[in-house]
Amino acid sequence: MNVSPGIAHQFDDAGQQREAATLGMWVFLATEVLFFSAMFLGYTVYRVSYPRAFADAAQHTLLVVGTMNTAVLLLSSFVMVLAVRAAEQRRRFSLAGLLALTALLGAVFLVIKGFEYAQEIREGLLPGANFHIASSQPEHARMFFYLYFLMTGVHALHVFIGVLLLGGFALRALFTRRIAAMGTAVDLLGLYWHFVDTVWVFLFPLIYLIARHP
Amino acid sequence: MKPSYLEDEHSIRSWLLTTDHKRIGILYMVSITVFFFIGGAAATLMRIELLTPPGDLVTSTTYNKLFTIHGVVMVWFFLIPSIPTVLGNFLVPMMIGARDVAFPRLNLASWYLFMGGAAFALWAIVSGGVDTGWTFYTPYSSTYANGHVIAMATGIFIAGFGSIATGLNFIVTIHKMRAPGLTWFRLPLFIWTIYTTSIILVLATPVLAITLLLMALERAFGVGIFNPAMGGDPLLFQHLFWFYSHPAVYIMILPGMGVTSELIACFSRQRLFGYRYVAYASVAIAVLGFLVWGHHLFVSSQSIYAGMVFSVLSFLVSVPSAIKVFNWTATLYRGSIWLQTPLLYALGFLGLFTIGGLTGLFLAALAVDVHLSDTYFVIAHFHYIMVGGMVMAYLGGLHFWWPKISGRMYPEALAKLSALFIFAGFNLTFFPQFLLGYLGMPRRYHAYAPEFQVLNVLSTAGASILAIGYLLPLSYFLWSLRYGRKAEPNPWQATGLEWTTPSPPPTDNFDVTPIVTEEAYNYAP
Amino acid sequence: MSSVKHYLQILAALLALLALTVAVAFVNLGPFNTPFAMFISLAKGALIVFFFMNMRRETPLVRLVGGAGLFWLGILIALAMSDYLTR
Amino acid sequence: MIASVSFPLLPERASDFAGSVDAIFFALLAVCGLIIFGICAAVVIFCVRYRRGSPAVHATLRGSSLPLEIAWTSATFLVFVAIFIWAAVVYFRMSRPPANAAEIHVVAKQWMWKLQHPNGRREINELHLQIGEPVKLVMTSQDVIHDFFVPAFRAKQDVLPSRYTVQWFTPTRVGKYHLFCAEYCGMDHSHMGGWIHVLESAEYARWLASGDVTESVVAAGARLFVARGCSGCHAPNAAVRAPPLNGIYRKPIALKDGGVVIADEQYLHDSILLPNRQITAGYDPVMPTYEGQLNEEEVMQLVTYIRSLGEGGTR
Ligand code: HEA
Ligand code: HEA
Ligand code: HEC
Ligand code: CUA
Ligand SMILES: [Cu+2]
Repeated sequence: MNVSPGIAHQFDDAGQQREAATLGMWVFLATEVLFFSAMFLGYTVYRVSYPRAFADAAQHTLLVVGTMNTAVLLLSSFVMVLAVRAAEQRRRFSLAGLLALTALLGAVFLVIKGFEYAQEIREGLLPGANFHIASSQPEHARMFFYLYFLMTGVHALHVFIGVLLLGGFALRALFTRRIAAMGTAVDLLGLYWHFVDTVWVFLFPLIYLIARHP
Repeated sequence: MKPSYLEDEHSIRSWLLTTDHKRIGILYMVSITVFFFIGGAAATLMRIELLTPPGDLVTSTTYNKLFTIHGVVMVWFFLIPSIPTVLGNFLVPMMIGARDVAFPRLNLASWYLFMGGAAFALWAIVSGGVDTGWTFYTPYSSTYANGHVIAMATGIFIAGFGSIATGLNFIVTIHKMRAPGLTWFRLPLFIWTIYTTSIILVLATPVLAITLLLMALERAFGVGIFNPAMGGDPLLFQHLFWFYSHPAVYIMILPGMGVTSELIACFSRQRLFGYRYVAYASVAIAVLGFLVWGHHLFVSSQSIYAGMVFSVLSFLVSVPSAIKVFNWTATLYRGSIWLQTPLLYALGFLGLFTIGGLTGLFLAALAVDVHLSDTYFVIAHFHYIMVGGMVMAYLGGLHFWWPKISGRMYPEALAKLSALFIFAGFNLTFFPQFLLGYLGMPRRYHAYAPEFQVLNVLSTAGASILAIGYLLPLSYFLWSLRYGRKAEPNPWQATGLEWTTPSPPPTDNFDVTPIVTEEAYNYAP
Repeated sequence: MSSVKHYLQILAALLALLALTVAVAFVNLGPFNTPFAMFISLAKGALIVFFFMNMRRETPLVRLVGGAGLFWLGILIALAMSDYLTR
Repeated sequence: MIASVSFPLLPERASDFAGSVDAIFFALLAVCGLIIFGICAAVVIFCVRYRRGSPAVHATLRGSSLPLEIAWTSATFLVFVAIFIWAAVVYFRMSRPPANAAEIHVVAKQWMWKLQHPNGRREINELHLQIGEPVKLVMTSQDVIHDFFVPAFRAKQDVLPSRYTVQWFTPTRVGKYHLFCAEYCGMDHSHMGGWIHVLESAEYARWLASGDVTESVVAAGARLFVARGCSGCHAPNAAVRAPPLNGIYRKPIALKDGGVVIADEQYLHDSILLPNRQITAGYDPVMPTYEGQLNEEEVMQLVTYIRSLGEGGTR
């Protein structure tokens, strides 16, 4: 049996190991799609049932902040791509730096989101005892905010996990002795990060862009 | 010779930290056996309560907790993991000529997730129970029920991630780790069914996870997604729940079909008739199985047009099952049939699954389901498939691969007798329930009308036979570990790569990676 | 592997689409605002998946897996809505 | 302990649907019985005839036969389609109550059934019906989901909170039949049942007239309409500007935020309990909510009263 460094015993060669890992990541992402899909179904059902209330409620979301955050995530995805490139080219310091930058952008997203949440809570948009909204159908507008906080909350959790991983990977890139072995892992992390970005790309219009026109 | 996987190391630590797929299979086997008897104990108490029409043995709340425990434990902590995690873990790498699954550490993590989930569920049971039924319908579960609904849901949620990880592992393993020459149409059908099961695990389970999460949030914080009083829709919960749970019933049958295919081919010494069609049928069941969930909502006030769509699709998904049944039967024709215990179980599966499946057609037929929904007819339907089908297949598979797993033979005569015992007890338990259901006895009833008593007594009588029947294999398997005859590498003269290794196999399975040059089930008469 | 310039172009396209979708939201398209916004999201998603996630270089198997996620999302929404829209 | 040794094997058949459902059931039973018998017979015969060492011809490695696969697949499929269509047609009929059906109101709550006849006669856990007369049940729940199940009628329908569901049947045989709750609803789910009494016409009329019939459902609704202050706004000459309710039933209502809904029972129900859900165009949202002040029975009475004010629009 070939015992070579960096290849687990169940695999024959590095190619097989890499392919397996990539496939595994994609299967995981398919799982994630279905994880979010239940919430997307809830959103669709209630938006179709209560179109007016959703339109009212969406006016209370902060479009500028949301757009900014979308741009931040898109930018972070771009930086992530560069990080993957750096890993393939085994440039240790650019890799570490780019990963850290991606993490930073993710953190910026979270901080902005945090301020957005704070503002919304101050306005009484968090469903609960203090919830109030100027809508003819406050009950159904509340449904929008349930879904809003749920979907963005679950998404933010994914971003948060991503930031932690990115930070960890940045440190590993600095200190590891075999930078070459990090290629696949960075690749997979990139897939995850882009996926999280993609989910946001779909959330964005559903939350911020309802009935903005006069 | 290398030490077998059992003898490689002996410490408890070496078991709890193992990444060997075979040892992980054993870990699962031990755990789900415990859960089976927990679920069985609840069933026993229920059956005793149902001996008499009034609810006199336990209170109604206790009874409600019993069937919830029974359903939850049997479904998520016994039957869903049963064949995939025990036989699947043990056999998938061996059957495809690999040294292990693709991600051995993830495999171990799955078991820990499973046990973590089980810990929550057991805690919920011990500290007061849950009385929602295994279906957790809102608004009862989210607003009205007492008990530890959230802990139970958390347990299922966590175990669900174990399931997802297992499915992911199998998908990657089957795609990427097959031995040279082992093309898709040379794979044993067991692999096909584990593969299709894994697809369901990966695509359906996350929806259950998020649904239970929403239900728990509703219970804990009053989030109103499913709460009609807050503009939510309880039917949305049912849609989401069954989007998972109908495919999940195929998680609970496909692996059994795979085992049955192996057993029937081996013991009739034939290539499985219509191999390709049986393989395709597995894929068809997995995919179409996602399109029929609304047949659980025929009387729920779902739109009647949606009901019709779901009904016709339910008939459609039954076609591939029919293909399998006919091909299994045809395989016996002109075979050379060796009636050993595993084949007895496989034939039991064939008959009982067919009865269960055919009664599924009664339920899929709209006007008939209006009468039968939520009666004992449904209970009988799914026990015929899940107990008569899947549990039989699991036992058949255990007997078949026991020599490989343990290195010992079980006592054949006693095993045959137990198989017949289980078969008889099973039918006596559940056949009367079809009649009860058609007569109109609703399910989840702690007390019932007196005219239903005779049939209930018969059912309870059957259950006691069944209980003894299940204790028999447990005892002789344990007995055989010590006193059983030593098994040869291939006691059944079966084909399949797993039989080319010693019994029990060494940790790395194969000394050299095998090269496959022939089709599966290449039996000589 | 693609050049940095190439990736910059993708990023620019993504940001342009973002600007477009926000701008169009302020134009009354009658019932077509949401479909259009979703269409742009699909375009953005496709850019990310095919270029950033390198789907265009992946094996058919990986494409199948990616497609499966989307397809099953479609099943869930389509069949569930078949109930809600015909009640 | 065992009450009687003779016990039924088939449920009674006491509605017009019972026969239709049983017909499908027994057809299915025949087809499936044949199939399971065929398969078991084949298995037993093969196991005996081709047992190991028997003199019969053992052929191996036959592979498969495409014509055979096509044959049994398409045969199965055709049988399935036939069953589907038959059962769907009956189901469709079950979901279309006839216009002349008498309307009975059903309110479910943990763990009892409250019923009310059009003339105001109330019942709990019991329902008296006249043979041969179609009835339509309009049902709702005050808490969780229940299910109104009468095996002898082959009729079953979930009863949901905040929603009206409907089922209908025509009793065809005099007698006393079980009513069960068939959706799990908590502690006393198994005791949430009662009896359906199907009576001859004369006897039914006698029964209907007896008991505490003080006011009809419509009259009760009219009384509530005044007592609860509805008329204060909705009467023609009221000070508040509120939409007139005459002839509103089944009328298309233009809503404030665009969109049109048909004013069916569900709409009227929601307008009373959740007036802010849908605001009528041209009015201010000043109507108070009656959530928690009116129970589902009272709402049903009000809805029936409003319906009695005439039907508008096109059907
Ligand atoms: C392993 C589990 C399993 C499996 C495989 C199935 C398989 C099927 N089930 Fe079942 N079902 C359950 C487990 C399962 N079910 C459970 C647990 C419930 C209750 C859940 C709850 O509420 O708690 C349930 C409930 C249930 C309902 C809802 C009943 C109700 O509550 O009102 C329906 C309705 O359509 C249904 C239908 C079917 C059908 C059509 C199949 C088909 O896939 C069956 C296909 C197989 C065959 C048809 C047999 C072989 C065919 C032939 C030999 C062909 C020849 C036949 C002819 C030509 C007629 N099932
Ligand atoms: C998934 C697998 C599965 C399995 C294997 C079983 C196995 C059995 N089930 Fe099943 N059952 C379900 C899944 C399963 N069940 C589900 C999902 C429900 C619906 C729950 C709900 O409505 O929410 C249900 C509901 C259900 C009911 C209906 C309850 C009701 O609606 O009121 C009944 C009633 O008879 C029943 C009986 C049995 C019996 C007798 C067995 C037997 O096969 C069990 C045999 C095993 C034993 C008997 C164990 C032997 C061991 C001992 C005897 C030791 C005992 C030890 C002590 C007492 C200390 N089950
Ligand atoms: C304070 C005044 C007020 C009272 C009291 C009041 N309503 Fe209303 N109602 C309104 C107004 C204003 C509207 C129109 C705005 C809206 O749809 O909410 C309305 C709308 C309705 C509608 C919908 C009619 C339509 O055209 O869409 C119904 C039905 C109704 N009310 C019934 C009742 C009943 C029954 C009661 C008593 C239990 C009641 N109302 C008490 C003011 C009132
Ligand atoms: Cu009411 Cu069950
Ligand atoms: Cu189902």
